[in-house]
Amino acid sequence: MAWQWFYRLGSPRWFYEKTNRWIPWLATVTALLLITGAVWALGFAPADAKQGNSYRIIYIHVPASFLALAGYYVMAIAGAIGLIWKMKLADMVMKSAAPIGAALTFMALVTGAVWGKPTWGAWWVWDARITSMLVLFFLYLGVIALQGAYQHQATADKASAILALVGTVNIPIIYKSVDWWYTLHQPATLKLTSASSIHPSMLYPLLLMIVGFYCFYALALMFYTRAEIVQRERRTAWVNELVGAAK
Amino acid sequence: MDSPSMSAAIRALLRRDLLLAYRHRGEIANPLVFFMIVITMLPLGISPESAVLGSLAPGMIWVVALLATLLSLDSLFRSDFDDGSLEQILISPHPLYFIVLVKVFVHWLVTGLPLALLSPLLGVMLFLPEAGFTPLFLSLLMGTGVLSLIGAIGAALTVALRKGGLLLSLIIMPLYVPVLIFGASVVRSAIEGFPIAGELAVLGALLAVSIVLAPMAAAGALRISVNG
Amino acid sequence: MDSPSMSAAIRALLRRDLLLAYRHRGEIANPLVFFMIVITMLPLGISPESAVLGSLAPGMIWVVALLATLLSLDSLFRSDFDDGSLEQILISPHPLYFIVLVKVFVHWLVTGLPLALLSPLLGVMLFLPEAGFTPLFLSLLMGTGVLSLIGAIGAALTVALRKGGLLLSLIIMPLYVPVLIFGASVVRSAIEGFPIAGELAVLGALLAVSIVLAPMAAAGALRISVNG
Amino acid sequence: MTSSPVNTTLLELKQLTCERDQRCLFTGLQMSLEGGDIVQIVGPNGSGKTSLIRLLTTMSSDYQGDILWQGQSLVDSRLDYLNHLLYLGHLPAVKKALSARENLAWFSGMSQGHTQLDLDKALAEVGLEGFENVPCYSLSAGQLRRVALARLHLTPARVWVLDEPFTAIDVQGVKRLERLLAEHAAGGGLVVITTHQTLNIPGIKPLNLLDFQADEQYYENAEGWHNG
Amino acid sequence: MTSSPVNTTLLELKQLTCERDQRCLFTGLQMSLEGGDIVQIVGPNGSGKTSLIRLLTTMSSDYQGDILWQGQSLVDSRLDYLNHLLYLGHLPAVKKALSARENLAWFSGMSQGHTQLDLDKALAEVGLEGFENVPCYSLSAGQLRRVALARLHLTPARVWVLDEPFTAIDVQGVKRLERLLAEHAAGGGLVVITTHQTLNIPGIKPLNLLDFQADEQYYENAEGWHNG
Ligand code: HEM
Ligand SMILES: Nc1ncnc2c1ncn2[C@@H]1O[C@H](COP(=O)(O)OP(=O)(O)OP(=O)(O)O)[C@@H](O)[C@H]1O
Ligand SMILES: Nc1ncnc2c1ncn2[C@@H]1O[C@H](COP(=O)(O)OP(=O)(O)OP(=O)(O)O)[C@@H](O)[C@H]1O
Ligand SMILES: [Mg+2]
Ligand SMILES: [Mg+2]
Repeated sequence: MAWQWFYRLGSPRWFYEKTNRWIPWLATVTALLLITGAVWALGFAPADAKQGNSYRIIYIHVPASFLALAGYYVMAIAGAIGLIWKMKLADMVMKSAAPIGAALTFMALVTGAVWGKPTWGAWWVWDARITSMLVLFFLYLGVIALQGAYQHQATADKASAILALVGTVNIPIIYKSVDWWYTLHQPATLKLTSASSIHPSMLYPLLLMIVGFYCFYALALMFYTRAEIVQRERRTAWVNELVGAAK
Repeated sequence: MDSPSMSAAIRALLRRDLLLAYRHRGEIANPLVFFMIVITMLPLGISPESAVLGSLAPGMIWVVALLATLLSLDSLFRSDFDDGSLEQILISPHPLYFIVLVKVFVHWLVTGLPLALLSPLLGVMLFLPEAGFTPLFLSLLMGTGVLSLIGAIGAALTVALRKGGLLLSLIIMPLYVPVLIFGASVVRSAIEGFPIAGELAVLGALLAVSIVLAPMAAAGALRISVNG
Repeated sequence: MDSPSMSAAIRALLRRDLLLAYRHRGEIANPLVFFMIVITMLPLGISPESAVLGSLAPGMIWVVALLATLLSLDSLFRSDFDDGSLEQILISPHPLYFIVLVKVFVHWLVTGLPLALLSPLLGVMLFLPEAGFTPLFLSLLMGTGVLSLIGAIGAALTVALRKGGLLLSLIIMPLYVPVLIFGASVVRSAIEGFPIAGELAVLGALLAVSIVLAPMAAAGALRISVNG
Repeated sequence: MTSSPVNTTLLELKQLTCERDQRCLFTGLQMSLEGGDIVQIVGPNGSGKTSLIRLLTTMSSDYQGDILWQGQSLVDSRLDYLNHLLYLGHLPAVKKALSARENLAWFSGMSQGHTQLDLDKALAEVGLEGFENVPCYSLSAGQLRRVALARLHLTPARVWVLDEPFTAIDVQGVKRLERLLAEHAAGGGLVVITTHQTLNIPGIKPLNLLDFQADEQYYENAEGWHNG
Repeated sequence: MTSSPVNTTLLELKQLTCERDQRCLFTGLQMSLEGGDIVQIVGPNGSGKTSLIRLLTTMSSDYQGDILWQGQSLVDSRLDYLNHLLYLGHLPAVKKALSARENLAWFSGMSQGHTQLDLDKALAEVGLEGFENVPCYSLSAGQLRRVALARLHLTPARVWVLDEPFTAIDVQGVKRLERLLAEHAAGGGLVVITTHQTLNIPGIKPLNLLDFQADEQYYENAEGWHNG
């Protein structure tokens, strides 16, 4: 009995119907958070003493960076559940998490680059954090490519789950080694200053944006997963009814 | 009986190969990604300093473009050989020259061209001086064509062998030397402010010669491979 | 009926794979030759000056060793898959872990080990300072083992796909980052006169971890590939 | 071979259902396979014979229902079962670079060692006398399959699962093989075989997959847990 | 199909001798193949059937003697001959990533265009109705071969050379194919076929390769032709 909820969670249909009811709420919350955060950040937060207004890009850059990493773990955990408990829904979540995570990583890279130009005078530097972000991006691409390469969906799911898990073991090692590599080289001229030194009037909108991004991530994951469900279960009676009803 | 139309045959082959490339589109991105990854590895292995990287950039990008092409060459005729399509192509009454040309063209379209298009991004990452961007793009555009054409000869020679990948490299690498030298020096000259028209013309000439000769050599090599 | 002896099975596999490597000995030389050719291309593409080359040497040799390993990985399980041997291996009652380990060992024996043995020659060609020679050898010896082991995961994941070569690179390259960083920095530290025991120990730890985990992941991946 | 009583139930298929690409191949497949049986799986192209064989060899576990080995579900008794299984598939699992004898030595090592004399005798049995040392790439299609078939003369396995073993085999060869199968069954063994040829073995039991097709292609309930 | 008078000599084999690995497969092979003939090449495994077929399809030119196409040596009339030839080999030449229809479209484009209706009709003829759009990797062994066989329903070629076309084809399929071959011959076509199955076609002409063996197998010891 205690496992009942877990079983139900494994049912795509249950998920589809539940999220039907969650999505409006979540969408409202997300929109509120992001709009408030953005207006506050762009309109009311004070300009930075050294960087002027260009610093405002952190309100996208920092949340995107956070979620890029968190997204990888979501993907890997979903993959592990799919492998161990053979839960179809987990496979779908994993498949959906990959492009979202890659997009966020890409966003972090691009916003970072755009910020770098005024701040450092270069689009790109080989800083430890930046480099490991790039490697993370490649890890995502690997999972996506592997998903696409297999024609048989169940095989694709299992193979990319293994890759995602191997990646999880490696991510800490990669981060550590890149960090170590960077300190070894000590270019010293450029550094990402630590977030803790930020002024509260700048921090609150940032926190809003971060929470908003988390909600947005959950929302995107739901949408992707739902699309995946409809796609994979298109031959089942309930999806056919659904489509029939929509027509 | 009418003899079958050659242009129809070539269109059929072109359509099939493009369709295959589309079906395997996940793999098309691969040379690009490989390119990006190696470019990422270099700073890790060597040094992240912009001065060092900037001076290495022209040669490095060219060496990597060359490797990416090389890596994708093995599959040029391999899958056709494995499933018997190559036999069918060889006993079709159409001139093998054009058939090889079509296959090489598709190969360039899905590897060389994207590499050239991607080159500005790589230039940024490796701190290539601004003057080098257009020359890099132009030299890659022409140079990768030569690489694909010459590579086809090696691919044809090794198609009948299992594990041809590395043997192929061995055969083809020396032939790539002129392309590498001129390609990299176009970029370097441009950075240093010298005129580059002459070197680009050499690349163009290499391209013209290989369009004429390479498919012929590859066609002969294919016949030998299948015969053996 | 007695269940068949595992050690006998492993010996049979080892003997077969070594015999195959010997039959294909022409191809064994290939990673080496590839290695040599790239190393000769670099001066052509970049700069022939000994000071420049010497400073690049540690990173460069390591990047190329990595590429050479990568290139040879595709065939690790591929031919067994193509001719049905892999099916037979999978339904043999022996633990797949050891079978993968044997295959990786043979792979290292015919690619990684020769690369390490060849490294002094390359050091000379690229004007590597003298203090770097032994660390280069040692780091390659251990590091290529890790490369082969991690690579086996990628090879297993892509074995069922045609044209796996570049996809394999994409999957594996990011995982190679730590090996590259530590491998290259062992050499650089040694040249600059710092102690290298710590960094070598890290490489050793990476090796130990991957001996335990990588064959397991590869074994799982193989089952999935063949099942699909 | 350890001889065992005929007519003990070895394998039991219980309400087996197999789908591929959402198409139900067979459902409610119920049969018990006993020592002494020769079961020919019958059905037109695409009816699911190979799919069933992949279940019986544990290469795929994508089914509903159960398969029992000596009364125990295959999930639990897999290892013990594999000790008693010999499988020959569409692919011959023969390495072309090795000779027939070397190939056979590996097979025998994977199950149970044999002397070289045994191996040569087995090769002679399948009509490859004089070809023991020839590398397999210069064998004809039929000869290549005969190398794989030679395993039948060496194996102590009790359950033989053969997927179209007669492919490319000539008339004489087919006759010999039929005799061999009959002998194995007489000794208490079980043979599961697919072939489109009519076999000339008395007492052969057909298993017609058309008898177990789904009445209607139903997909009511594909949701829930994915059996992987 | 342009119908032509039956009983004109199409191909003539003149004193054909073929060796492989210094072993004489057949010698003094003399036969004339006429429109309306169905010739079955007969012989045990390894007797040289496929080798002969490779000569007849011009894929190999490693023979003594002569082959005449409509009275002219193949060396001179090769192109014209290829216009009239259709060959199906051991390998199906089917791309697994493409659907049956897409595969057939390529075949038809290489010889003579057809409308999609024609293609679908040909696929229906070989029992692949409903599978036109399924990618070929999810077809069974027999279905895959049927995709290749569908070409027989489209081709205008007069000479059909088929190497074991019945591999993996079920009983119904074999019957249909037999009928098709008979029709083609009745329309003035020539069929050359190898198979180990007994065909049920009236008037089929056997060509037994054992009749053309060298008098003595002059290779006392097999050591002589060990090396390939
Ligand atoms: C792990 C990934 C990353 C995280 C967690 C991250 C996080 C942050 C944070 C918290 C800040 C604000 C620090 C401050 O208050 O100044 C920041 C600043 C910055 N980030 Fe990132 N970032 C990441 C990746 C990147 C990437 C990939 C780029 C460039 C392509 C980049 C470029 C920048 C720049 C230019 C700044 C401003 C630096 C400065 O103020 O000196 N970051 N990042
Ligand atoms: N690639 C090759 N290199 C060298 N010798 C070969 C090669 N292929 C075949 N042979 C030899 O030529 C002989 C004839 O082979 P071929 O394939 O023509 O036989 P076949 O009659 O088609 O046999 P099957 O019925 O088994 O298909 C074989 O005995 C083989 O030893
Ligand atoms: N890899 C695959 N992925 C998806 N579907 C497949 C795959 N292989 C086979 N199928 C489908 O399963 C069905 C049964 O295939 P299977 O290979 O079991 O047939 P078979 O009875 O062995 O046929 P044959 O006599 O042609 O060998 C086929 O219709 C095919 O469409
Ligand atoms: Mg089958
Ligand atoms: Mg043959």
